[in-house]
Amino acid sequence: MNLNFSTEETDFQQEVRQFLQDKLPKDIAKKTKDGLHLSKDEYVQWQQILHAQGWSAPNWPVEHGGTAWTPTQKYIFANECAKAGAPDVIPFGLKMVAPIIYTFGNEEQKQRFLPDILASNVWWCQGYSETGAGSDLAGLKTTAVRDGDEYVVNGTKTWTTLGQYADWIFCLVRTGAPSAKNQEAISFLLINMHDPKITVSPIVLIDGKPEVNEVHFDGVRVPAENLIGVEGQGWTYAKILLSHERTGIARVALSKERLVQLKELAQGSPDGANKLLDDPIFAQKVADVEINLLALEYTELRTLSAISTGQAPGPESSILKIVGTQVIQAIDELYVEAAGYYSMPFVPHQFEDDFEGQHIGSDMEANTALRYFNNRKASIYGGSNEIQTNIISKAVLGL
Amino acid sequence: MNLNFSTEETDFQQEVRQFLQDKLPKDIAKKTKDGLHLSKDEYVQWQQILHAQGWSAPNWPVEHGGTAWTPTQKYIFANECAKAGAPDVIPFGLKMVAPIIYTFGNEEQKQRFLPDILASNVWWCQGYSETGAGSDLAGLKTTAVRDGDEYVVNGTKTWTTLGQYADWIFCLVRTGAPSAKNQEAISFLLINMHDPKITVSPIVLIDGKPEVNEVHFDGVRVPAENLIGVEGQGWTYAKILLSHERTGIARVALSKERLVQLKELAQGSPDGANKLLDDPIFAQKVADVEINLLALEYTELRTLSAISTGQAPGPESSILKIVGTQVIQAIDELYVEAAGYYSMPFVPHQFEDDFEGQHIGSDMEANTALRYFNNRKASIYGGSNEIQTNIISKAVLGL
Amino acid sequence: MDFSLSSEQQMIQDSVSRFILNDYDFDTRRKILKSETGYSQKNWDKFAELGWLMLPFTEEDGGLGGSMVDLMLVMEEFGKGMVVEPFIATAVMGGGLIAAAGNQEQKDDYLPRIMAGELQMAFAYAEPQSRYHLNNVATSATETSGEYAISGQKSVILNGNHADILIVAARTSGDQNDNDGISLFLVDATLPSVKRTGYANVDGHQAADIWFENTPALGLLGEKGKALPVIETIIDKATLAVCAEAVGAMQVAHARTLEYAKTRKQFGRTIGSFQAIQHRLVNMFMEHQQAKSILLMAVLKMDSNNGSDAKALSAAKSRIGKAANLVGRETIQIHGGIGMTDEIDVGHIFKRLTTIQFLFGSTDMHTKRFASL
Amino acid sequence: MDFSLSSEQQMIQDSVSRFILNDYDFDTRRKILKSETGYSQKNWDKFAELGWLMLPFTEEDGGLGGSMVDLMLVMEEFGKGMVVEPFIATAVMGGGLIAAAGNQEQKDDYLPRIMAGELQMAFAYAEPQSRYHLNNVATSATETSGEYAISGQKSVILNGNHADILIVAARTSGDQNDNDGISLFLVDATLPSVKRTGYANVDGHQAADIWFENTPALGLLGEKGKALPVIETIIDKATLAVCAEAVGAMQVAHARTLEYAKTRKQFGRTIGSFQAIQHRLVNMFMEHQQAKSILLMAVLKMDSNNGSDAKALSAAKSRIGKAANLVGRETIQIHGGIGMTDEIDVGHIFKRLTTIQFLFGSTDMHTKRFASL
Repeated sequence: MNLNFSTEETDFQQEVRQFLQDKLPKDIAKKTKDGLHLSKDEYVQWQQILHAQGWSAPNWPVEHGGTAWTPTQKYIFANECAKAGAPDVIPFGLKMVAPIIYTFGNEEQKQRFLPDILASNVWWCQGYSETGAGSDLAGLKTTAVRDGDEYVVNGTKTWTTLGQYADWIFCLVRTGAPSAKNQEAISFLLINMHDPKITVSPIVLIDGKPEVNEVHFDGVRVPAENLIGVEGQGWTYAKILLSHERTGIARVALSKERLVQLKELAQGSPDGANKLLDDPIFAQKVADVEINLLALEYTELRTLSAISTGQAPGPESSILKIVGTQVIQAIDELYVEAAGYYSMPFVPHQFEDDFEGQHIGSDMEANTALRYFNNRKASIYGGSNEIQTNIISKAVLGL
Repeated sequence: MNLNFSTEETDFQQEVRQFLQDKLPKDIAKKTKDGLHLSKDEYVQWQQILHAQGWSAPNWPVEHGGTAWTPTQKYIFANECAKAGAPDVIPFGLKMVAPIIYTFGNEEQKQRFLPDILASNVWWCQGYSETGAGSDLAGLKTTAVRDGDEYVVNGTKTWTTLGQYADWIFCLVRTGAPSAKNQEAISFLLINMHDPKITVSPIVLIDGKPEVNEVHFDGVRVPAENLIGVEGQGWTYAKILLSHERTGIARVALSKERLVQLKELAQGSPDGANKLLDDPIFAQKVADVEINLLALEYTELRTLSAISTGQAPGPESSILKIVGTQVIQAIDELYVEAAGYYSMPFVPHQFEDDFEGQHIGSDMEANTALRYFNNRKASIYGGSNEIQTNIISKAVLGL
Repeated sequence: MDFSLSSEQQMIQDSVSRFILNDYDFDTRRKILKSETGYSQKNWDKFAELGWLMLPFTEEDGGLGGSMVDLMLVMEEFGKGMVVEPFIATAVMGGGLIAAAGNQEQKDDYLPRIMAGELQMAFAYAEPQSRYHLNNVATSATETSGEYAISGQKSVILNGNHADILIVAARTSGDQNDNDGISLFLVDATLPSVKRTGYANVDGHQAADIWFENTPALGLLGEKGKALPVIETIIDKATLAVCAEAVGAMQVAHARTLEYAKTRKQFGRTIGSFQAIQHRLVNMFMEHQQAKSILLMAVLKMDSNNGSDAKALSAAKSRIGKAANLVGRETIQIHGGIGMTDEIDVGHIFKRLTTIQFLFGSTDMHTKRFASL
Repeated sequence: MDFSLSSEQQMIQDSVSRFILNDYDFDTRRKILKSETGYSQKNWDKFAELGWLMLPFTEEDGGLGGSMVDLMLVMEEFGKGMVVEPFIATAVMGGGLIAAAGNQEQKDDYLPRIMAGELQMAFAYAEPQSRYHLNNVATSATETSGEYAISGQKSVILNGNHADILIVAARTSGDQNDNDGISLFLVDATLPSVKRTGYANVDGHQAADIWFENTPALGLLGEKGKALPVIETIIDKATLAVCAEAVGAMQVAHARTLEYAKTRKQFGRTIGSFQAIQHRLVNMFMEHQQAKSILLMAVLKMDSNNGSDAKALSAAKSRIGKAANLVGRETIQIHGGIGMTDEIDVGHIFKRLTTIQFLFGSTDMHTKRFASL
C-alpha cells in the first residue's frame, strides 16, 4: 500500500497548476468559486482553452483526442481544477454523447461530430427524460417513425439542462411499435436543434433560473444517418454509458474546495461577540461533513486504485453518487447557516457583471440559498438516490 | 384551550404524592431509578400496596375494581409514579389479559380470574409470539385440538417475558384446520402454567439476563371452559386490545424522570477539568432529546384531551409508540455516553442486595450499557416500529 | 386540561381558512409576488376589515385581546397559503413593540392606524455582525437637547422597504455586546437620511437593508437603555408566529407529497406503493405531528405566563426547525424534478420552510438557548 | 498510489483470517468467555508462535517491523471473530510504550518476553475523573532517594486483572490538568499494595479497576514529566487498532443481517424483499464502506508520518464510531427478537461495536479533536 505520488505524477501536478495559473481567466474562477452561473460564452471560452492545451477530453480514446491519463492523473487534474476555481466542462457533448458516438457510431458519424465536440464548437444537450418518464426512462413516449430516409419525430423532452443554448440534442426515442418490449423499442438519435419544428420552452426552477427546458418536437424530420448504431438498441447504449463513467461522479474535489471556502466564510462570519466558526456546534457540524468527505475521497481512491491496477472497481464504487450528493447537500446547508440572515435576500441582479448598486451581504452569502435550492437536484437527476439505492440493493447485495 | 389543572386535579395530585411518599418502599424506588431489575417479590409487594389503595387497575371498569379516573388523572398518576420511582406494574395480568376477560369473557371467567389479578395474587404471562411468528402473528403454529371437554395444546411460545414466575399464561392458539383462513383459525386460551406438561426454558438476552423464555406445550390438556369468547375469534380480541390501550404507551413520564436523572449524572460526571454537562456538544444532544420528549408529551396530551372531551383520538396517537421508543433509546445512548468508561464493566453481582465487595463505578453508571442493550427490544416487541410504520402508512395515510 | 377551540377561536380559524381557500390560491399568490410592491394592498385592507390586525392587541389597547392561541390560529392558516403580506412585521412586531413599550400618546397615535391597516411598520433590529444576538447592537443614537440622531446599518429588515414607520434598536450607551444601553426609537422611514435597498427574499417576503446617517428619531419608545427585554419578548412572539406558519406549511407539504405519491406512477406502479417511500411519508407525518404538538406547548405556556416563555418558545423553534428541514427536503426529493420547478407550490413551500429555520435564530441557536434557560 | 496488499501483508491477512475461521468460531469464543481467565492461553501461545505478537515492533526491537497497515490487517480479522485475547493491552499498548519510551535495558528485559507471549501487560492511564483527557492525571508518584512510590486509582484498565506488569501514568509534578509533569512507571502487578478488582466488560474483554497505595515502582519509563506525547501516540495507535476491529466487526454484522433478511420470512415473503429493509441494508453497507475507506486513510497517513497522525486518527475514530452505531443498531433491529439473544453472535457484535464507540474517546470527542487540529 502506498499513498505517495510518483515523480511523474508530481511533475504532472505542477504542470496542471502552472496551466491553470496562466490560462484560467480570473473572472471565471471567481464566479465559479462563488457558485454563480456562468454564461454560455464563459463556458465555451474555458473549454476552448482546455482544448488548446489538448485537455478537453481526458476520458476519450487517444485516437479521437483523449489524453491517455492514468486514473491518478485524472484525480490530480480534478483536484487542481477545483482548487483553482475552474468550472466543470458542460458534460453533454464531451462526456455524454461523445463516448456513445465513438463507441457505437459509424466512421462517418465519428468524423462528422467528434472534432466539433472536442473543440467545443458545438453545444449539445440531452433528450432523455419526459414527463411521466423520469427515473423510469423505459416509459418514454417521444416517437421517431421511419419515413423513407428520415425519421419523423414527435413528442416532448423535459429537464433539458441548458438546452436553450444547444445546437444539437441526443435523444432516446421510441422507434418500435407501442406494443414492443420497452428495451427493444428505443433508439438513439441525434437531432439538429435549429430545426424550425423544434421549440424550446424554459422551465424556471426554485432558484429562479431557467436552467432547464422543455424541448418540443412537432413532426421534426431527421435524416436516418443520424441514428446511432442499431435501431432498438438505444436504451442499451445509454445504460452502458451510465455504468461506465465513475471518475468524478462523487464530486470530491469540488466539495473539498467548497469546504475550504465555507470555513473561510464561517471564520469571517461574526456571531455577536464571536466568530461563527468558534461556535462548538457549528464547528462540529463542519467537522462531521469534512470527515465524511475524507472517507468519500478514499472510497473514490479505492476505486481508482482498483482500476489503475487492472482490477474491476469493487462494490465501494456504487456508493459514490449517493454519498457524493449527501455531502454536497450537507455543505449547501452549512453555507446557508453560515450566511444567516444574508442567505435570505433574492438579489440575482447583483451578480451581473454590470451591476453597480448596493450589494446585499457578500456575493458568497447572497448565493447560498439559491445554490442550496438548485443542488436539491443533485439527488434527483442522473438516477435519483432512490434508484441508486435500488441498484445497490439488487446488484451488490443481491436482494 | 386550557393547560391548567382544576382544583380537583391538584388535590388528586397531592393525594398521589402523599401516598407515594408514605407507601412506596424506598429500596424499590432506588432500584427502579437506577434501572435495575426487580425481583418477583418486589413487584408483587408494590402491586399489592397499590391494590390496598384501590389503585392497581386504573383502566378497569369500576364494577371490577377500576378507579374511574379521568385521562388527566391517569396522566397525573403516571407522572407522579415516575417521579417517585414507583416501578411499572407487570402488565400481563392487570393490563393485558384482564381487559380481554372483562370484555369478552363469560361471567364465570370474570368471577374466577379478575379478583386475583386485581390483587396480584396470581402472576400472568403472555403467549403470543412464536419462532416464525413474530411481527406476523397470523403465522403461529401452536395448536389446540378439541377433545371432549378439553383442548390438547402442542407447540412452543417464545419471548415470554418473566414467564419463569408465571402461574397462568394467556395464549393465541390455532384451533381451526391448517387450511382455514388465518383470522378464523386462532383462539384465545387461558392455561395454567403449573401443568407438568409445560416446560419453561429461559432465553438469556444480550444484557445477560434471563428476562424472556420459551414455553413448551407438550400435549397439555386445557379445560374448554378456559376458552375466552368464541373459538376462532382470538386474533380479533387481541387486536382490539392492542388498538385500545394508548395511555402510557409513549412512556413519557418515565422518560422525563430519566432525563432529570441523566442531567444529574452528567452534572456529576467529571470531564477532565470540567463537567460533562458543560460540554456544548453533549448538552445539545441532551437538549435535543428533551425537546423531542416535550413534543411527545404534548402529542400524548392531545390524545388524552380528545378522549376526555369525548372525541376519537386523532392520527397523532398513532405515533406514540414509535416516537416513545426513539426517545427511550436516545436517552439510553446518552446514559452510556455519560458513564464513559464506566459503562463498560459487566458487574451484575454488585446490584445484588447482599453484595459487599468493591463497587465499580456508581450503580447508575454500571447499569447504563445493560439498559441500553435491553431497551433495544422497545422498538421490536409489541409490534416492531416497522410494523407500526406500516400501520400508519395504511391506516392514517391511506397508502 | 382542554385543547379544543372556543367558538371564538373556531371562528377565527374558519375565517382565515376560508380566505386562504378562496382568495389566496397559488396563482393569485404568484401574481402578488410579481406585483410592484410584492404584497397585496387589497388583502391588507381585508385583514383590517376582518379584524385580524386587531388580534395581537389587548382590548385595552383597542384590539381583540389576542392571545398566543389566536396568533397561532391565524399564522397556521397563513402558512397553508404562504401569505406574504407583512402581518408579522407590522402587526406582531411593529404594533407589538408600541403596545409593549409605548406611552399612551404613542399608542393613541399609532395603534389605531395599524389596526385599521393604514400604517406599515418594520422593526429594524438585526445588523450585519449581530447574527441572532439581540444584545449585539452597533447602531448608535446620540442625544442633543432631547432629540436623538441615529446612525448605523440594519440587515434584512422584514417589510423595511414598505414601512411608513420604523422602530429602530439603537445603542444609547455601553459597549456593542452589553445588555444594557439599548433603546428603541420611532423613525419616519421616508426621511432622506434613511437609505433603503429593498428586495424580495427567496421566500417571496419583502425586506430591506437600511442605513441611517444622523437620522432624527420621531421619539424614544419605552425606557432609555432598557429595551433588550422588550425586544426579546417581541422577537419571541414573532418567532412563535413563524413556528405556527411552518406547522401550517408542513401540513400542506405533506398533503401534496402524499397526493403526488398516490398518483405518480413509475415502473408501472404508484410511487406511494413502494415501501421505502411509504416509510418516508410516515416519517414526514410524524415530524409534522411532533411540530404541531410542541407548537401547542409553547402557545399554552406563553399564554399562561403573560405572553412570554423563552424556554418553551425556544423548544418549539428548535423542534419545528428540525421538522421543517426534514419535511421540506423530503417534499422535494419525493416529488423529484417537478418539485424543483417554480411552477408548482411545493418548491415555494420548501423555500419558506428553509428561511423559517433561520429567521429569528437558527435551530441550533434555539436548542442552545433552551438548554441554557 | 496503490492500495493493494504486498505479498507479506497478504500472508498476514490470510493467516489471521484462517485462524478466525478455523479456531475462533462463536461457540469456541463463548467457552473462552466462560473460562476462569476470560481469554485463552492456548490462543495466546499461538499468537506468539505465528509471530503476531512481533508485528507491532520494529526489527531493531526484535519485531517484524510492523506498520499500521499490518496492525490494521490483524485487527480487522480479529474484529470478524470478536477476539478477546489482550492483544491491544499487551502488545500494542504495553509493549508499544516500552518500545517508544524505554531504555535499552528495559527493552531487552521486557520486549522479548512480550513477543514470546510470556508476559501480560496493561496500561493504567484512565482515572474516574479523567474521562478521555489523557492530561488529567491525579495518581501521583513521589520520589524518595531515587525510588518512586505510586498512589491513586485507575479505571477500567484493559487486561488489568491478568497483567504481570503494569505501566502506570502518574504525576510527578504539576496540577491535575497540566500537560507537563506526567511520567510512566513500570509496576509489578502482583505486589500486595496493588489492589485489583477484575471483571469482564460487557463486550467480553477483561478489565480491572486498580488502586495503588504507596506502591513501589520497578522503574521510570522514559523521560520524567514528559510522558504525555508518548501516551497520546500509543493511545492513538490503540485507537487505530479498535477502529480496524470495528470495520471487521461491521462487515460480519452486515453479512449476517443480509443473510437473515434473505431467509427470514414474514407475511409470506422474505423480509429482504421489503423495500424499506432493502434501503436500510444499503445504508448499512454504505456506512461500512465509508468506515473502511477512512480507516485506510488513517493507516496510510500514520504510516507515512512515522506512525502518528492525530488528525487523521481522530477523523477515523469519529467516522467509524458513527458507522458502528448505525450498523450495530440496525443489525439488532432488522434481526428483531432473535438478535437480542445471547445465543447468536449478532448481539455480541452489537455490544462490541457499542463499547468501541466509547473506548479511547467518544465519537464526539474525536470529532472535536479533528476540528481542533
